[in-house]
Parts: sequence; C-alpha cells; structure tokens
Amino acid sequence: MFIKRWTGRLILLMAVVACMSSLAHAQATADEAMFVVNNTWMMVATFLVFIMHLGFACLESGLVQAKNTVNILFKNIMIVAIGLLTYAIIGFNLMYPGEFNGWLGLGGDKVLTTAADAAGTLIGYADGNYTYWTDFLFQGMFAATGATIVSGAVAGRIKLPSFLVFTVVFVGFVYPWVGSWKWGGGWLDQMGFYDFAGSTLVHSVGGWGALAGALLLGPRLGKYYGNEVRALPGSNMPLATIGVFLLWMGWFGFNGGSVLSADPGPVSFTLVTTCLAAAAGIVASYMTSQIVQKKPDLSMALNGALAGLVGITAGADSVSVMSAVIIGLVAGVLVVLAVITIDSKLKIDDPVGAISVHLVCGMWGTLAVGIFSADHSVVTQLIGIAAYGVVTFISALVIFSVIKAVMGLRVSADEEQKGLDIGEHGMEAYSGFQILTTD
Amino acid sequence: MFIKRWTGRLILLMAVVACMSSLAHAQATADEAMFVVNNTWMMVATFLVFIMHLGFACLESGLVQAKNTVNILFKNIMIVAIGLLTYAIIGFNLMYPGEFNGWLGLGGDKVLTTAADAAGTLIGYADGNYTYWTDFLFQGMFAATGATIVSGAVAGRIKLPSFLVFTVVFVGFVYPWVGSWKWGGGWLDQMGFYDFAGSTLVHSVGGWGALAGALLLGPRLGKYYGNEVRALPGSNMPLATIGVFLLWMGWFGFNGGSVLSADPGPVSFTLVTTCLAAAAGIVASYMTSQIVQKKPDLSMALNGALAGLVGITAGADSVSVMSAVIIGLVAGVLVVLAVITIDSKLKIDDPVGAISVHLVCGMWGTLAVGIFSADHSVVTQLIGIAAYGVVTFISALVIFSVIKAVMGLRVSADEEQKGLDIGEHGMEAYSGFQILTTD
Amino acid sequence: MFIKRWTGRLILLMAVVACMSSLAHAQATADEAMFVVNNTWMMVATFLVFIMHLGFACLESGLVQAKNTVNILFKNIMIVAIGLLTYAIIGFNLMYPGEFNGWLGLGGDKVLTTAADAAGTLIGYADGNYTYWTDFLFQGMFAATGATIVSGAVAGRIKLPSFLVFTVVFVGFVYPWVGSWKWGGGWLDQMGFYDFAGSTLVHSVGGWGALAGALLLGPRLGKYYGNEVRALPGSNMPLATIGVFLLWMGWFGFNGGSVLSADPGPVSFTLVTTCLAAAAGIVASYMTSQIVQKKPDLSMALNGALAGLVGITAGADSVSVMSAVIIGLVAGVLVVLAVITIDSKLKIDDPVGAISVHLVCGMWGTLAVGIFSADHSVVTQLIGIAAYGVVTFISALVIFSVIKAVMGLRVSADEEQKGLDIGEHGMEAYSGFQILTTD
Amino acid sequence: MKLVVALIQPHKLPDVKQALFDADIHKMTVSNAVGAGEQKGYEEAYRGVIHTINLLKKVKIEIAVNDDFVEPTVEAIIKGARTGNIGDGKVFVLDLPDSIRIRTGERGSAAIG
Amino acid sequence: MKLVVALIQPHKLPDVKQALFDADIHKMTVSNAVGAGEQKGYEEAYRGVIHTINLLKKVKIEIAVNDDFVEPTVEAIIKGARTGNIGDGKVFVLDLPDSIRIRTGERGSAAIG
Amino acid sequence: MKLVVALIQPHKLPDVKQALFDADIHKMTVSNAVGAGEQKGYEEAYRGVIHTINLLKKVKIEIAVNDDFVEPTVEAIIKGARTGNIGDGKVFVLDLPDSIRIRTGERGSAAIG
Ligand SMILES: Nc1ncnc2c1ncn2[C@@H]1O[C@H](COP(=O)(O)OP(=O)(O)O)[C@@H](O)[C@H]1O
Ligand SMILES: Nc1ncnc2c1ncn2[C@@H]1O[C@H](COP(=O)(O)OP(=O)(O)O)[C@@H](O)[C@H]1O
Ligand SMILES: Nc1ncnc2c1ncn2[C@@H]1O[C@H](COP(=O)(O)OP(=O)(O)O)[C@@H](O)[C@H]1O
Repeated sequence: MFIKRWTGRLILLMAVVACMSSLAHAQATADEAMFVVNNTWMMVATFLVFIMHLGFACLESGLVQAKNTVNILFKNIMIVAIGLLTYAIIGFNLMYPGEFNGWLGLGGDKVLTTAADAAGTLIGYADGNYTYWTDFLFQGMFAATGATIVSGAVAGRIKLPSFLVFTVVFVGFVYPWVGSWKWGGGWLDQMGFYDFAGSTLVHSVGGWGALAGALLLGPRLGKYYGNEVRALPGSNMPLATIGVFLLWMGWFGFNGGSVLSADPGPVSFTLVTTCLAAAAGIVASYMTSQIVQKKPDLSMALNGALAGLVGITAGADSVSVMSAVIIGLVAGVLVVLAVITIDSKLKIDDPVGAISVHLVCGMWGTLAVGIFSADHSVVTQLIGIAAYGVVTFISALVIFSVIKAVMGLRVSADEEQKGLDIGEHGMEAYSGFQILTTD
Repeated sequence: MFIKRWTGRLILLMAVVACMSSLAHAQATADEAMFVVNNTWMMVATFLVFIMHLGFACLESGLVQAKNTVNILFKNIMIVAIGLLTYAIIGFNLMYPGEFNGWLGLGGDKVLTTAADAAGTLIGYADGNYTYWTDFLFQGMFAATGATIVSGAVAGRIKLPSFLVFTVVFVGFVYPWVGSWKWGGGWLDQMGFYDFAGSTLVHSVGGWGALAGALLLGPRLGKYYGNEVRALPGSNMPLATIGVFLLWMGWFGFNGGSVLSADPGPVSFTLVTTCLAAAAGIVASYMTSQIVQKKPDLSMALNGALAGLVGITAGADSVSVMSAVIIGLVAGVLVVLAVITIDSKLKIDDPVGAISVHLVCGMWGTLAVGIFSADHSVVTQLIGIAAYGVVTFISALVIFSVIKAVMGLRVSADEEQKGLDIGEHGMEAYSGFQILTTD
Repeated sequence: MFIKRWTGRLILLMAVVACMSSLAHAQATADEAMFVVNNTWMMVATFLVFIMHLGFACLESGLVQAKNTVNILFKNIMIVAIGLLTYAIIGFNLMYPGEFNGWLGLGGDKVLTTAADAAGTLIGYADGNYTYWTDFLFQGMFAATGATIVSGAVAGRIKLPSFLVFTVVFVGFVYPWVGSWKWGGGWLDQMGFYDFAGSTLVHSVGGWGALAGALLLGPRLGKYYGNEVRALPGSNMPLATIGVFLLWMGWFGFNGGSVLSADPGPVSFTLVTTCLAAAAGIVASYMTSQIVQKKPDLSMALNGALAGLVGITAGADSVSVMSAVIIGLVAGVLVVLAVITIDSKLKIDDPVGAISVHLVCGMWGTLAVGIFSADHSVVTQLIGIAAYGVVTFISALVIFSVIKAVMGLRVSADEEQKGLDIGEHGMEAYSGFQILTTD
Repeated sequence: MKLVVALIQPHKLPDVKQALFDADIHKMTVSNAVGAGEQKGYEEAYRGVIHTINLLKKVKIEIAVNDDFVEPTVEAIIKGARTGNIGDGKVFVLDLPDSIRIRTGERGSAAIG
Repeated sequence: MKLVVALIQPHKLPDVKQALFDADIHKMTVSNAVGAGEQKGYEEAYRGVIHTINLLKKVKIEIAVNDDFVEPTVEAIIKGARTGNIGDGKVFVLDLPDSIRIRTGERGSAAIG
Repeated sequence: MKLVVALIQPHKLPDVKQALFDADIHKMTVSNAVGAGEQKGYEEAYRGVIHTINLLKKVKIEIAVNDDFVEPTVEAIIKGARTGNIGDGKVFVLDLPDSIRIRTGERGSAAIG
C-alpha cells in the first residue's frame, strides 16, 4: 500500500510536467476516467454473476432430499472451479476466436500465458470498456452456469466423477463452441439472431443438457410407483429461497453486465426490465399455482421468479417495459405448467425444475424478442432456437452416453436409497439431525 | 458536499466557454464520466437495497417456528414482486409528483409506458447523478421494505391473501403518499423536517403498520397462557444471523445511496456513521441483554445491530461520528427494553421484534437528528414523527379492519396449531426433519 | 431529494459568477471523475470485505456441532462490532501512524473526532484514490477478520467473555501494531518484505492466534479418546458452503481493493489470479481428499477454496497467472494434509481447520511471492514470516494466558457436554429440531 | 408396575403435562412419532404432485408407574388430551416387571418414582 | 392384546405400509431410530478421521392389535420388509394388558381398532 | 425373553455402547427423547421471556435379550451410564413373549441374537 502511494505521487509529478497542452491531457484523463468506471462496472457485474453459483448451490440443495445435499453442494463448488479453469485453458479462446470462419475457431491470447501488463489492460482493448482480464473473468463466470443448470436435473442419482467429466467437456467445448455462433460473431450473429444475455446461449443450452441427463438417467427410485407419481419434497425451503434471491441479485450483473459498458441509459433500463419481468413471473406463477394446485406452492413462486428472469434475458435491452412485464407473466404461467407436465405427464424426473425454468422459459424468452421487438424477426429467432436445440441436445446425449458406456452414469440402487451423501462422500449434510422420510 | 458544489461550478463552465473550442468535448467527456460513475454507484446501491429483502426473508424465517417458515418466505418473495409492480404502476408517480400541492399529488412519466431512450436517460435528468430508470428502481426497492417490516410482526397467524392485499395498498398508496410529504418536497420538507434515508419515512412507517397488524390480530395461540408469558423460540438462528448481516450490507446502499450521487466525501462519511452506529447497537444490546436476561441472547444482539442501523438512518449524513456511536448505543439499549416491554408488559405478540426495531428506534433516530445536528430542530422532528405516526397508524388500522371485515384476517385455530405451512401452502419447510415442540 | 435537485440548480447559478480559469477546471473535472470512481470502487471493496464476516459466521456455524451454533454466531457478530469500534478508537492510528519510527507509532487524525468535511474527504488525501472515511472503513473491515479466524479454532469450549476480551486486545493492538511494520511503512516494508493483501499480515496473524488458543484450551471433550481420534462432524454443510462462497466473494474486495485504486489493469489482473488460485485449490484438495480419504470430503473442498485464496493473497498482483494456478494447487494439497496432520497426528483440535487454512497456507503464500516473483526475495519473505510468527504467536499466548489466569478460558465440562448454546446463552440454535448425536 | 404409553396430538402436550403435574405425576419420557389411525390424513401438494400424508405428527408419552397409579395417570392423560375429535389418540398400558434407577441401582417400585 | 414392534430399513416403510393396508391394518405409530445388529456399519470420513457408523438408521413401527391379529400383522410386516439381506430387521411382540381410546374413553379391544 | 429399555444422559451413550460391547451385547436400538424426572430442568431465556425447560434431552436404548442376559445387560448399562448424579436415568424391563427376525422368519430366542 505504501509503495502504491509512492507511484501515485510519481504519476502526479509526471502529470504536472506533461501539462503543457492541458487540453490533450484533460481529454486523455477524461477518457481514462470513463475507462476506469466502465471496467469497474464490469468487475461488479462479474462479482454478481459469481454469486449466482452460490444461488444455484442454495436452490438445488434446498430442493433435493436431505440425504443428497452434500453431493449437490460438492457438485456446485466443483463446477465453479472446473468452469473457470477449463474456460481459461480452452473455452475463452474457443468462444471469442481471433480469426473465425463463423462455425468453429480457436485463436487469441491464451489466458494462462498472457502477461499482466499486456495490451489487454490498456484502454484500447475494448474501446475503453474493460480490460482483457475483466473480459475473461466475466465470461468465465458465465460459462460455468451452463453446467450448474444440468446438475440440478440429474441430482440424487448421478455418479460424481461421471458428472464432473461431463462438466469439463460441456463447459470446455460445447458451450463456447455453440456460443461462438452468436457472441463470437459467428453465422447466427451474421444472420441477425438476437440473444442479449443468454436466454438461449446460456439457459437453453444448460436446459438441453439437463434434459439429456434426466432422460438417460431415468427417475430417482420411488419417484414413480407404477402409475402413481410420488413427491420427493425438498428438504430445506429457506435455503431454496436464499438461492432464488441470490440468483436474482446475480442477474443484475448477468443482464446489466451484458451491456458490456456502464453506459447509464441502457444498463439502468436493462435492470428495470429484468426486475419487473422477475416480479411478473412471481405473481403469475403464484396465481397459476393457486389455481392448479389449490394452495400456493413456494417452490413454484421461486421458480416463477427465475422463469421471469430467464425469459427477459434475451431481450432485456430491446423490449419495452410493458413487454418485459408481459414476458415475465407468460414465463410465470409457463413454468408452473411445464413443471407439472414434465413431472407428472412426461414422467421426466427433474428434482429442481431446471428444464422448465431454463429450457422452456429460455426458448420463450428468445422467441419473445422476435415478438416484442420490431428490430428482430420471429423466424430468425426460431432458427436460432432450433439450431441450439438440435446441436446442444445431441452433443449432451453423446457425451452422457459415452460416459455411461465408459464409467457408468448412475449410482447403485442401494447407494441411492441410503443417499449419495453417504455413498459418494461418506458424510452427512445435517449431522445429528433426526430425519425421517415417511413415504 | 463541498466537492460536489465544486463540480457543480465546473459543469457550468462548460456552458460558459463551450461555444468556442474543442474544450466542449473535453469537458463533456469529463461530465459524462462523472455521470456514468454516479449512475453506477446508484445502481450498486440499488442492488444492496434489493438484498435487504433477502435479509428480511432470512431474519423472519429464522425467528418464527419451523411450522410457519414456508409461509413467511412466501410472503417475502411476494412482497418484492408486489412492491416493484405497484410502485411502477402508481407509487413512483405518487411519491415524486411533477406539479405538487405538497399534500397529495400524482404526475410525471409513467414507468410502464416510458420509452427506453427517453430524456430520463440523459445527463440532465438529475444533474448527472443517475437516470430515470435508476431512480425508479432504487426508489422501488425502498418502497417494498415498508411492507416487509409488517410481515414479521404478523407472522404465524395472518391469512396469506389478506396480507398480500394489505401489501398492495400499503406499498401502492400509503407509503408513497406520506413519503411525498418529505422526499416529494411536500409540506414537512418545506417545514424543515429532516429524515436522510428513512428512519421515519421507511422504518417508522413500516413499524406503525406492524403495530396495527399485531394489535388487530392478537397474539399467537399459546403465547400468553393466563398471566404467564410463553416463549415461542425461533427455529433457525443461523438463518436469522444471515438475515442481519445481509440487512447491514443492504444498509450501505440504503444510506450510502441516499446521498443520491457517488460524491466521495458525503457517501463515505455516511458509510462510517452507519457502520459505527450498528457496531455500537450490537455492543449496547449485548450489555443490556446480559444485565436484564443474565445470559446474552443472540436474537437481541441481532436486533441491536438493526436498532443501530435504523437509528442512524435519519441523520447518517448530518451527525458527527461520535454522535453516531451514541445514537447506536442508545438504540441498542432501547431495542432490548422495547422487546421485553412489548412482549411481556404490553402483551403485544411481535415474533421478530419489528415494532421495537423499526418503530421505536426509527422514532429515536429521527429525534436524534434534532438533538445531535445543529441544523435541525427537535420540535420540527417531533412534528414529523407525530404526523407520520398518526396518519400511518390510522391508515394501517383502517386497511386491516376493512380486510378483516371483508375477507378475514386470521387463520383458524386448528390451522394455526398445525402451522401455516401446511394450512396455507400444504407443504413443509424442512421436509423429513423431525421437529418436536415440547412446550 | 426534490430539495437536492433544487439546490443543485442554485449552486450552478452561483457558479456562473464564481468561475475563472477554464483550463484548470476542465482538468480538475476529469481528475475529479477519476477520484469519484476510485473511491466508489474502494467502497465496493469495503462492502465485499464486510460480507466476509458473514462468510466466516456461516462457515464456522456450519462446521461446529448444533449445540454450539448460537455461541459461534454470537462471537461472529460481536467481532464485527468490537473490531470496528476498537479500530476507530485506536487501531487505525496505530497501523497507519503519521510520524513513525518503523517499529511502533501512533498518530494521525482520530476517527471519532474528525469532522465530516475534513481534508480527508478531499481529492488530495490519497492522490485521488479514496477518502479518509473510505480508507478507515476498508481497513477496519480488514482488521476484524484476524479475530474471526481465531474464533473458529477455539469453538465449542471457550468462555464467551474471555474470547471477547481477547478480541479487543488482538484487534485493537496486536494486529495494527505488527501490521504497521509493513503496511504502515515500517521496518519490514523498508526491508522489501512483500505481502500484497495479507497472507501474512491478516491470515497468518489470525492463524497464529488460532494456534495459541487451540493449544491453551486443549481439545473438545470426546475428541480424543485415549489413542483414538473421534470425528465431531459439522452440523450444517449447506451453511458451511454458503460461508465459503461468501468468503470467495469477499476476496474480490480483499485482494481487488488492496490495489487501493480502481486502476483497471492491476485490479482486474488481481481478480483473475485470485479466482484461478481458488479454483486450483478446490481441484487439488478434491484430488488429495479422494486419494487420502478414499471419498471426497466436502469440507476439504471448501477448505481447498479458502486455501487457494489465502495462498494467492500475498502475491495476487505480482505473480503470473500460471504461477497463481500453481500456488493454488499447492495450497489445496497442503490444506488437506495439514488438517489431517494437525487433527490426527499433532492432536490439536481445530474444529473448522482455521490453522491449516490461514496459518499454513498464509505462510505458503507469502513464501510463494519470493519463489514466483522476480522482484522479491525468498529470504526477506522468510524473515517476514518468522518475524510475524514469533511476535504474534507469543503475543497471543500471553494474552490468552493472562485471560486464563484472570477470568478463566474454558467452560465447565458439564456445560460443554450440554453445549455452549444452553450454557452461555440459554437458547438453542435449532429450536424444536430433534438432534441425536449417536457417538 | 406398568408402563403407560400415550399417543396424543402434539399441541395437547402442554395440557397433558399440566394435567399430569396436577395429578402429581412428574416423571415421564416424551418423544415424537407419526401415526395413522381413524383420523384421515391431509393432502400436501409439492410441485404439482398431490400426496396424502396419512402419517400424522403425534407425541408419544411414556410413564412408568406403580399399579395403583395407573388409573390416575390414564385419567390425567385423557383430561389433558381429549377434545372429542378424531385424532385425540390412544393410551396403551404395558406390564413392567422390573425397573432400575441407574444412579442408585434401586430396583422395582422404589426406582419408579 | 399385543403390541407389535418392528424395526425395519427406512426405505422399506412404503412397502410395509402397503402390506399392512392390504392386510387391512390401518392403525400404527411410526418413529425413527438407529440400531446395531448383525448388519455391520459403514465408514464415514470427516476431515480425515475415519469413524465407523455402527448405529444405522432404522424405522420403528408400533402396532397394537388384538391377539388374533398378531399373525397377520407380523406376516404383513415380513412381506413388506424382507429382502433376505442382513439388516432387514426384527419384530418384537409385547403383551398389551390394556388400551384406551382417549376420545371416547373406550377400553380394551374396543379401543384398539 | 425381555425387552430392556434404558433412558440415559445423551453424552453417556458412547460409554454405554462400550460397556455393552464389552459385555458382548451387540444388538440394540437407539432413539432420542426428552424426559422429566428428579433432575430439575434449566432455564432458557428467549427475547426476555424466561421459560423453564423441564423436559431434558435423553437417549433411549432398547435391547431385546434372553432372560439370562437381562442382568448382564442392566449391569453394563449401569456401568456405562452411572455418574451418581441426578439425571443418570432409568432402566425398564418388559416381558417379551415373542420376537421374529424378518430376514429369516426365525422366531423366539433364535431371533433375538
Ligand atoms: N392400534 C394402534 N397401534 C398403534 N398406534 C395407534 C393405534 N391406534 C392409534 N394409534 C396411534 O394413535 C394416534 C391417534 O389415533 P386415531 O385413531 O387417529 O385417534 P382416535 O382413536 O381418537 O380417532 C394414531 O395417529 C397412532 O399414532
Ligand atoms: N436384540 C435386539 N434388540 C434391540 N434391537 C434389535 C435387536 N436385534 C436387532 N435389532 C434392531 O433391528 C435392526 C436390524 O437388525 P439386524 O441384525 O441388522 O437385522 P438382521 O437380523 O436382518 O440381520 C437393528 O439395527 C436394530 O435396530
Ligand atoms: N417413571 C418414569 N417414567 C418414564 N420415564 C422416566 C420415569 N422416571 C425417569 N424417567 C426417565 O429417566 C430420565 C432420568 O430420570 P431422573 O429421575 O432425572 O434420573 P434419576 O432417577 O437418576 O434422578 C428422565 O428424564 C425420564 O426420561
């Protein structure tokens, strides 16, 4: 800190000397100031996206059974680690390649070997909006979310190592590869497909992975008993609620940061559409749950908030406030119906409702951009949705199948009954607490 | 404030010399940079106020019985949604009217129908301090807190729909209406009444609502057994503690953001008074609890932190650091005595101590401004306190009474005994956990 | 707020008359903007460091037994309060003295008595990087962390008042005194010893205190049964996980803020090294735990994240990204081996692994600067590590011994068996929950 | 000696305790259980799946008494627990051939009280 | 009358309940316990310390029945709980001299059902 | 056969288990309960309200044994649980007419061990 102040003084001295054309200097300083504030905002946005990982950890561990809590927590902490490392080693370059044919590319500086004082830290890197390092970290935090979405849907039955291998491949290759089509300036981008902050690129992509996993694994034991559908209630609702609030908090950075500068107008507008869509999602899911289930289900209201957030993500900057509210309302209704349909009709066991929230509402949100924004076409949006759907779903199926063949995917029935916490980790989440599952 | 005025003058210079040279550009960029950083700060403050809602959710669900946890969580998530939506539809305009007689007004742009690129996003909207959107969102997050305060005091016995209706009316009308008297530039503002960030406008207002609700509902079953007062201990202390830390965190934005710009001097000073008052509140409540209860009660120390924060809120920018510590100490003592008096003497059942924290300490804080700040008069402060007390309390009583008459206020005794989670939501907060309340 | 805008305009009008040299002012405005953004960043960093206290509270209460949860939470909330107050009264001046002989000094403005608009709020205070108030609050939040580290290691058996007295002395004198040697510009600083954000000054210092406490107290009852080592499993793993994520979050401010300005290059680079070291720590501790314990222990992965963070703290700004990853990997391996050695071989009972995480990895991180950064020497680093080790450990031993002699250190066996929550606080953390510890 | 085992509604525990104290029965062991009886369960709905909870929360009270204390004990329990509604619960009386106080090693009736 | 006490594997509870309902036994009390028997425990490792959990989670079912119902009850329990593996559990049959329905005060066999 | 039911101080469980193992009694069922006895409760204060907790945490151990094993079992429990202080607890011995091993269907003494 001492040293720092010293250099500080030096800089000032130089400044004084350099101050002949104070115009030029003023100019430079002003742009510099703008660079610093933009970068500061992007760092704050990065922190907010980071906290989403805690949000997912809380939501998922709150909605699984007590006996599988340690396992889901372990997955969530590993995902952040694996996500950041693989993104540093390969993902970042794959997603934002230097030279790029629009389909698949790899270029640009390597994160691990770039020097601290490289050009990336200068004002020129991104028109004074942020540095190379901020860019990487913000994108890296995004990347890992895809895999987290999957973890919720496969909870309670997947083998830990198998899931971790999936994460490496999914975050390391699939996510950045398909992401590059749009955010890397690839073919979908050139086609005019629009996805502001990732209703499709992040959430649907994760959702497709979740669907593939849930299908290949099959339901948890005791979930479906002949024709009867059993509820396996979440074990810690306060935890799940904390998760949703933190995810909402994170979305301020997820959407607000996707403006890629601190430009007051667009950023603050984005935050407003984001919040009102979430609010609308809650109200709509409450109403729907009240009507369909007679009594309002907290887990549905929580999913409703996320539904609104996922839904607005694609168009947060480009639809009107009123449209944002409508998008949120529709998402809130959709998510409740989706959860019930997937769980009771399609009999796909998705413990946390990841498919309904991220896939269904992700598709809705992407489509909504075409509907509510004059500048974008429904057709192109549909093409994008389809392209991501086909490619991601198939990729995920392939990855899971290979893992299944090589190392197996599902734990033994006995381990599942005892719980993955004891089976995979040899420990309990709530040691000493008396827990009795009566059915 | 000094630095701020300085900037003010500088901004003006632009106008003076602008007509000539490229100076204009230089300065414009500099002003622009200032605008961006101010707005960025206000957005951060908004996020922090948002997280207070999670803070309340945790605190309240930690201090209620396990059987009422889902219900209180549900209320808290609904409040954010309802708060933001009603504030967008009506509250914002009611609180900050364009033309205004000082008592009741409604004007200005409507949030839902304002275009993204309206004048509100330009540097002129608030002298380059923030955009229209930031303004709305920051205020909107504030608004909902009032209702949250109430939810804690009526926990464990109020009907969900009845409470939600109350929330709509309270956040939609009462809060912004009375708020406009001061922050809208109304009669109390013209009179010189001072409430920096809302000891009265937010906390007392919420506290009066809480008192009205608790009185009309009466105590939870088994709380008072003849002359004997029974304790109904909170079910999850770690959760309550998380809540208080998050509330403190939120207060950085609640008070720091109320400077309405990132002006370094005032904002950082406000943060210091805020933190030291909270610290003093903790120490004082610990001491008091130790003396009165023999053993230090965690829930009292937690309330002590909030007491200090509520107490300093009215004068965070205008009292000295030393005064801030004193204000916090007094608040810490007050809150413990208030909790015990209200609970055991007045026999008003307030499960989370909302009345003691927000009403009692809110009044104390508002009064303290008159005592510790030379620029403000005790008399005017008392007038303000009284005005808000009378109007808000009566309004809340009326609203609750009407609801009671129309749809009923309290759940059935049987439902209350089983718990509102099963009664109102048909689900449990800690599914599988064995919970046995022995008395 | 209305008033505010009004005065704003008035000020501008007055400014028209007041203004003079435009060049100087244009210049000033740009510097001013830079001052505001720097200060805003430092305030954000302060909030992040604050949230670390919640992180510690969650981690520690998650890893102790249910019967000692209220006690650890109480300690954590008290530490923040005591930390800030003592730092305001004495610590800040002791750590950053005006005139200073390099060993022990006390000077500079007193926080409690400085006026709101003192020179400290002007751009000149720290070359336009932050105000006096921001400086104090940022440093104050740092200070309290030292004591928090100790609380985890002495959990489950120390008397509450005894611990609080220790905290006052440790945070009020020891931490700032030894801290001044480096950050106050003292002898170690002049010697070239480097510790960017406190691997040694904060974490090792806390770790030495933890070791002293754990040694003097001895293990919890039932921890060592003859030669057999018993596990006393943590009672709430989700809580512990929340703690680690929040600590990681806080580290963005802990390391990022230690740049002491928002300078984009250094700050964003620091964030990247910090995150990648944490990620590497997780992966390494997972692997190690898998190999040593057969099954991956969540608490080890959590400690691994912290190990990486503590390890990188000394050199976050001055080692390469690749080195950061290596530092994290080594820390991740170290922490697992340290936990096992300390617990099973040395038979020192450290319920949360504070010694392994903060002391062992803190020393490693400080040494690593010498190894991986060309500008720093291993020898000087070792001298620093040793100096801090000897002085802090002895100081802590002395303080604890005096307390032990005067007021006693450890609770009665009977109280320990019933749990400190009932013994010290007369309340339970999870009231109503059935908890049965079978061994 | 007999071991009286009662299963009652959780929220009646305070009243039953009171009634027992009044009948000057101060020793008991209490634990929680879930039970199925005449009282039909209620429905919970979690994420759209309705499931009937037919195992309802109950409190179990065990009291070891000398034979002449059985009736007073049973009456006290009934006094405290009865509402007349389905779900009030049951009392089971078991033979208790022997009883030992760990502290003193006393046996039989002496150890009960 | 008899009090049938069964200790079973937690995850077999649904099957046992089903089997009992099929045998038209609808009244029971269920609670949780941990037990040691032939089934050897498993190892947990917490922070490097291996500790053997030899008290395993079990579910306890108590059913008061008239004598002629004992066999059907025991059979139903066995039907639902048996896997043939160690750890399946035990059934204990205790004498039940008396039983009272709190709601009505009925005693004996009448109160059982 | 007999069913030995012991109520002990929670923190004595490890010692009792040890004593039982030494006496080569390896089968038992353990659960938690709260109890009132001679041991007077302690006071808790929550938010200024003092309330006496007179139901104290206890651990319940149930052991089914053959008649000749009753004494060793009781002695082992006493050995492990006794401190000589109020609150040490009680042991109740119940008749156990029958016992079934679910896994094999064995009955009586054979099923106990
Ligand atoms: N035959 C029985 N065996 C074991 N427990 C029983 C039996 N009958 C009732 N119980 C217990 O008593 C509780 C109340 O029984 P229930 O029949 O609902 O009350 P009531 O007899 O007043 O209608 C049940 O939940 C169960 O726990
Ligand atoms: N003699 C006994 N006394 C008390 N409980 C017993 C006894 N024997 C078995 N149990 C209970 O039954 C459970 C299953 O017993 P175990 O011997 O493992 O099953 P199995 O006889 O099928 O091998 C044990 O965990 C314990 O709770
Ligand atoms: N008559 C009884 N009926 C049921 N449980 C009893 C009885 N007497 C004692 N207990 C149980 O034993 C525990 C210890 O009894 P207590 O009288 O405190 O021990 P001690 O006899 O050693 O003083 C009590 O908490 C209660 O759970």
